[in-house]
Amino acid sequence: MTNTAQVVEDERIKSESFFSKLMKRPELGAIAGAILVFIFFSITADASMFTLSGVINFMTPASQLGILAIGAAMLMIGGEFDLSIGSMVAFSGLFFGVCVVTWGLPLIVAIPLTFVFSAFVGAINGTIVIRSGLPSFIVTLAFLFVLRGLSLVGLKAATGGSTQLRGVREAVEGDGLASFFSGDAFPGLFEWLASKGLIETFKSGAPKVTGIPVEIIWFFIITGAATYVLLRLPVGNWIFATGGDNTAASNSGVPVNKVKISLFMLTACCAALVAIITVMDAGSTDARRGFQKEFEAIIAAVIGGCLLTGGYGSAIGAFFGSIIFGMVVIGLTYTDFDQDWFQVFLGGMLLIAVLFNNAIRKRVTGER
Amino acid sequence: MTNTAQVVEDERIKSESFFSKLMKRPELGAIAGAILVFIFFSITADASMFTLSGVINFMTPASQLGILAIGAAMLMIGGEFDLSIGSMVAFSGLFFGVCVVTWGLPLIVAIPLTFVFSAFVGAINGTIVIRSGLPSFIVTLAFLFVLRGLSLVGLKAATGGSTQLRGVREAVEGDGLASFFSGDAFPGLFEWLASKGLIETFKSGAPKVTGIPVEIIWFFIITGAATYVLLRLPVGNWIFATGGDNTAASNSGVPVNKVKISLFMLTACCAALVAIITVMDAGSTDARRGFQKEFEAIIAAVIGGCLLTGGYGSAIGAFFGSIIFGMVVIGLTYTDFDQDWFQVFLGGMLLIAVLFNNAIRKRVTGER
Amino acid sequence: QDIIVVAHGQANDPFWSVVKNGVEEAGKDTGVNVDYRSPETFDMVAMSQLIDAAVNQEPDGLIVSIPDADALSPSIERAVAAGIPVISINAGSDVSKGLGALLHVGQDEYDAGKAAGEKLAEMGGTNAICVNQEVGNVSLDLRCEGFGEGFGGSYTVLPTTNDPAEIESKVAAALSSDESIDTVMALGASTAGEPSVAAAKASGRDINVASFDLSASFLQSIVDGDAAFAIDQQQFLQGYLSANFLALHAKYGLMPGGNVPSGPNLITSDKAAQVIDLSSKGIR
Amino acid sequence: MTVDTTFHHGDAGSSEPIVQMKDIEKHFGNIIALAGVSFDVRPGECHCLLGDNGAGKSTFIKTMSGVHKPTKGQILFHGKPMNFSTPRDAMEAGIATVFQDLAMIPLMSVTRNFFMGREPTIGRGPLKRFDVKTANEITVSSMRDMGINLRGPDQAVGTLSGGERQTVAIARAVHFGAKVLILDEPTSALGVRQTSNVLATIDRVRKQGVGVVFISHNVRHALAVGDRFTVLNRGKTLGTASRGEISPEELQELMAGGQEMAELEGSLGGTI
Amino acid sequence: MTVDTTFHHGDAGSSEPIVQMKDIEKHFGNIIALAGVSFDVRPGECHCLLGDNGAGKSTFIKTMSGVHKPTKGQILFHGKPMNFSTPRDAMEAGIATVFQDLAMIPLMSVTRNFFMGREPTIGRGPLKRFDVKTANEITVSSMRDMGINLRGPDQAVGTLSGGERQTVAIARAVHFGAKVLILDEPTSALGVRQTSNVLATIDRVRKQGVGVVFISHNVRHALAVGDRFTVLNRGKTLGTASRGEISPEELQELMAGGQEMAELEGSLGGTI
Ligand SMILES: Nc1ncnc2c1ncn2[C@@H]1O[C@H](COP(=O)(O)OP(=O)(O)OP(=O)(O)O)[C@@H](O)[C@H]1O
Ligand SMILES: Nc1ncnc2c1ncn2[C@@H]1O[C@H](COP(=O)(O)OP(=O)(O)OP(=O)(O)O)[C@@H](O)[C@H]1O
Ligand SMILES: [Mg+2]
Ligand SMILES: [Mg+2]
Repeated sequence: MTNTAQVVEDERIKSESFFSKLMKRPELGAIAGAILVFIFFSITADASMFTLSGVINFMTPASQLGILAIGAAMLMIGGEFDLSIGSMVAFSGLFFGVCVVTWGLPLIVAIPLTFVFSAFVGAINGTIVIRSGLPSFIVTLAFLFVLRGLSLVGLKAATGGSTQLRGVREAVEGDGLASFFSGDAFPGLFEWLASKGLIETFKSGAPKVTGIPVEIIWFFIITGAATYVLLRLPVGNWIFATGGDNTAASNSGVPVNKVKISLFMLTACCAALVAIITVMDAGSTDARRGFQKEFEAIIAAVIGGCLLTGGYGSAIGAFFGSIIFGMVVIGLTYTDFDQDWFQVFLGGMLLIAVLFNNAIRKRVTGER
Repeated sequence: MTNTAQVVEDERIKSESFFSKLMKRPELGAIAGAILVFIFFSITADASMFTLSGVINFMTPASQLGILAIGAAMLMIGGEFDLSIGSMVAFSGLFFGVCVVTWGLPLIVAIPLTFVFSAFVGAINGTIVIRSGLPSFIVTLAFLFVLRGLSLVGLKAATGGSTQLRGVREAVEGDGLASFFSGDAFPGLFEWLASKGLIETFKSGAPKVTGIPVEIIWFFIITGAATYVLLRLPVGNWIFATGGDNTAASNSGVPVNKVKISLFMLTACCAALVAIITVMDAGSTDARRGFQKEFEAIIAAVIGGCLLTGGYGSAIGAFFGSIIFGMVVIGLTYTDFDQDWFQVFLGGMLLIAVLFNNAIRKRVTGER
Repeated sequence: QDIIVVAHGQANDPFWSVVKNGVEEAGKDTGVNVDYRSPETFDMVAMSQLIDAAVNQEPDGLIVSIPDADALSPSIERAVAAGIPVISINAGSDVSKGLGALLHVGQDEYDAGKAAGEKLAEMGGTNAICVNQEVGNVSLDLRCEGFGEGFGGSYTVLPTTNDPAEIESKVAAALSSDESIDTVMALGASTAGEPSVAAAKASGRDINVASFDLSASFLQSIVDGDAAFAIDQQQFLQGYLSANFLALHAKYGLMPGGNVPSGPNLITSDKAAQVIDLSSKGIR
Repeated sequence: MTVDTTFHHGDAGSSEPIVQMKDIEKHFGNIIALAGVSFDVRPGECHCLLGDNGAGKSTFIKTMSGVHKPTKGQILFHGKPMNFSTPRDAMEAGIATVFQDLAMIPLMSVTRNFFMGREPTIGRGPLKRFDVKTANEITVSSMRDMGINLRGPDQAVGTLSGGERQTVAIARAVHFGAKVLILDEPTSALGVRQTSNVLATIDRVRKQGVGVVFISHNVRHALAVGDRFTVLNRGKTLGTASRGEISPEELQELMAGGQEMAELEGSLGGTI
Repeated sequence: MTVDTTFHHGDAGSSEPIVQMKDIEKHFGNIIALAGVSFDVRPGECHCLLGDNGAGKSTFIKTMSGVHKPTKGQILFHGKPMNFSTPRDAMEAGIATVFQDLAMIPLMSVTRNFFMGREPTIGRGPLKRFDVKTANEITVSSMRDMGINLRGPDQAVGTLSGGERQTVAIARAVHFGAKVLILDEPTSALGVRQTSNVLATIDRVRKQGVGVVFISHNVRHALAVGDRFTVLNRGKTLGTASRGEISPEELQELMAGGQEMAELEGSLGGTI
């Protein structure tokens, strides 16, 4: 065991450029597509898209999607799907709203409670998948409907007939924790920058951008944490193994069931985080929140290089995937194209981004 | 080679009942769930659900879904997805509508043209998937958006600004082919039955059911054909092999690329058939036709026992899967449950049907 | 006695949930059994099948919305042929009579859009966006078209999904890429209207935001002066009256002689405050 | 049979068995894979499990290592009844297995496969993380000990050759096999050099007191390292023989399930 | 080396090669798997391809059977340059291969795997359909010829034992191998009886004029049936020898890539 990991020079290996090594990593696969989309919009879109306020404008929905996408990506790497995250956003949003508005709980109680509650629902999902051996697709699909339906029923019960629960903003006003989960971070910094003329301002002198929306910060934190978990922790290894081959992983001593249940709980918590942020930002929640987000999250993860069959992918890929998706969805409104063509462009851009990505990677790594 | 296939008695095999042999077949897995759902509704639902007109009423949407589901199931067995079938319904519906209304083509031209056109789009889908090596999920997702968008643009162009194209019924009136693709089959038979009092009639004396809707007949024909192809034709073997393991199949001499492209063309044609039937029945088409049908088709196929990972499943499974789904969706309207709870029930019923299914199969076959 | 409603809007749609509440209240008041049904998405084929299912149960009255007369006419005609009294609500005032419905309660989407457009033009608007959260839903498309007709100036349709965050970003993007936009017409108050208000506010410009339908938060914005007005078609009435008429018809054979217009009704800042409370209870 | 060997042979019967399996039956649905098999392994011995294709050897050792639950029968571990509910339990008890299908994840790197489920860590508390450097070092050196020079420890296992992949599985099991090492046809895909390494390794770990269960179709390999030989046929035990009690030809006939074989090439000298 | 054998040995060099591979190179990204290998196979001979783990044998035969496209080099088929773009092309030209990973679909039945891609049909025109009955019969009898009694031809391949599965692949290739039969370590998972059957089968098809390419790590198996021996090492050819020109020990040393081996057990008699 005194040998070092340093491998002896091997005549059977051609030298490889740093760039090509980089492109081989699943983490960085999606970057080429992101750059392509960026170039496309910097040519076709209004210049305001890539000003500070423009970037923040498309990064906000991208971040909300991205938080879900990273949860979805980790679950996909672990070999399962969760189609219920979109409904989970509505459902945990409702739960959080009820905690704050109806029961008047302070955030320090309401937020952990919401996470625990969501994780619990996630665990139910996971337990059914594992106990029954059914595909997670069908089990979480059932929860897609059930949770969406329960959100509606719950909302009506909580509001006495309406599908919208309001008053969250008023209820959390002045709560110290609120600034971690809603609004903009670093407002002071931005004001200072504006006063120095370093960022755009309105005529009134107020900065156009009053801070970085907290979801963007959460998005970065979660991407970092997920990457660390996947690449640096033993449990990351277990996730890859579980998704790569459930039986082989189990036979090698990976506690596959625990891994899967934890991942279901994780995606549910990601949904809860998005729910908390959006409910506090909007001040209200309704029965349609998070509609089809499960779908978009999976799209973002796949654009970012996750395999649907499991065992391969990365959080950074999902990060860029979400940004690509967010940039395309919002970016087209900055262009002059007839908006009737929106979906055609959306589909076309996604396809081109992914194809480009793939072509670059193959080119660089010499794969065929 | 003179040995017969008759295997000698083997002490390593326990005897097995006919029923347990039956339940092992993927074809019949979904039947237990269908029976459960049937029992549930015969208790909870209005008695009119299982009268002739009630059955036809839920079989009609089940058949429209089922035609798509069988295409989706075959493609899934072949290891790929097609998320664009829902949009394809809208798009080929538009194409067909334009053929008939705008160009005034007779059905004998318009229908084959629509199929050729759809198959062509399917072939593009398939070719991109194979050439790029990208997952079909992302490629057909792009087409989901593109085709939906093109339907909108096309509708506006064809109608001069509206998103609804009307007048199909008038345009096809009197065309001999129309009766194969719209309306009810065997109307004479049913009138005769009604006059004899063998089937229910309205107070006016007109039969409640004027015939069997053509989609139901198509659904049965296609289920039979797909089953024959999968189990009795060499190409069926190729489809299972391709989905089971692409590389192994290719190494064993299966022309996997041709198989996959044909399957994409097939699903597109299934979508076109549904489009033709529904457009002629409705007399109009709009930009949201077939919305989310891809999703429902995959659900039905999965309920029917298809694996998302490919290589396993059956057309008969998809047949029962569609009937379960159709029965649940329509059946709930025959019960007294509040519409607010609709999704909760839908999800719950699906889950219970599939779990039940699974439990029965395991029980009967002694699997663990 | 049973009355069945088949509408094209889902029970979780804020607008249609109010209709549903109206239907239910009528059921309570008159003592009949009411049932609200809708397809999972805007889907005319599925809707015609739901009508067929309803007809099979031979209710004492049927309430339908008719966004696509071609697609729904066979089913409605079948109901009429079966001797079921039919009332149409919301969409389809023009075809209602021809299909054999007894009367129509509602507001024409196109006319409502036109009224809103005229009002916004009056307020000085010249360049508008119409935020459509469900492109291809014909009744929403009609609102946009009517708006364009009434508005007179230039307008573009901004297609979005149901996601408030995305709508806010898209409206913000549209506003910042075209400085001349001065009017935002949202097609649904809680989905499109509220985020549009937020985006307009963040742009720092003076923009008139109006919306179809009501939501408590949007009404609050009207009160606060951040939004111009909301178009209320009093859809509660569509549900309540139609169900009530049918109940009375079943009991006593009564029926009003003509269509009942439930809107349009512009809610501006002077009226908004009173409406907020009702809106948050799902009545307006 | 030659008596002078370069290998040490454990003294069968000298000590208590580590694992004892009694009358194990295993049914898959209506298929009977094992119809009552008894077997044990003692510390420091190499117990060979032999038999025809489909005799049930792999099914049997999977039952032993917690993959399958026996339909009937008892498993004793150090004399106490034991019920491994997952392979992880068996591993934690000190049983390491090389499965016939190797249990590798093709998309993952050699190192990650090597330590899958039992990653070495560095740091403490919340900073405790996978020690990639040590893991790489151990992997490369273990593989080198088995006669494979890896191009790099981060090559995906799916792109390794058949023998390289098998060597990873063996090196992993040897690294973690604390009390019992189960090898299901470990040399099937190995080159001559690697095979000799594996046989030498079996001898080495046996000397350290580990019990080895060795499955092979190669009579000569079995005789070279085995202390006892149990032959399975069609899911049943044909009997157990100790080293020296049985000749290669007899053993080969037992392994063939008593059925006649095709005429052999002379140069094979009677054994396959 | 024994000269008297029960096997007939083809007369190497007697006829034109069926397949000739010239200076084949194959790179995977930056990994060089083959660095110039030449090889040919003549009708009626068994040409053994030997070498250490990772030498490139499987990569080479995959190039031969159309799975990989060579990065450089030429393939001649009956003297004409040939470019198989898919394995199907190679098969249609009469080359059948048993891949090391067997190329089986676990979820499909034995019969369906056996005939995958080349199903026998019955009926004519639109009624032409998969002849399941004949297929089952052929499968069961081919398997029995190889020494495996199947429980039934409709058992899923995924539930077969390792050796049973390998036998399916061999039986299939033998059934369809018209001109060239490539066997990549076909006996690795086989029992003694099945192995002797495979060796006898190689001899039989060779007599029928089929060219056989046989990859093995077992020196004795190779010598038993081989007419010529080509040894690969680290992606290069070490040379080709004819039967009788080389002793088992020499061959074994070449196969080990010239590197020293662990000390051998006496009973192995010098060869692994
Ligand atoms: N999951 C399963 N379902 C059904 N039958 C099975 C299953 N697993 C194994 N079998 C059957 O049990 C028998 C024993 O298989 P096993 O893999 O234990 O054989 P083996 O002795 O390891 O053979 P080999 O030497 O070929 O590896 C085989 O005939 C096989 O078909
Ligand atoms: N797709 C691939 N990508 C990268 N490297 C590969 C790939 N396929 C094979 N290799 C490498 O090429 C080398 C040769 O592999 P190959 O499978 O041909 O060896 P082999 O001679 O068949 O060995 P064995 O006797 O162990 O089966 C190996 O070192 C392997 O790591
Ligand atoms: Mg085995
Ligand atoms: Mg090999």
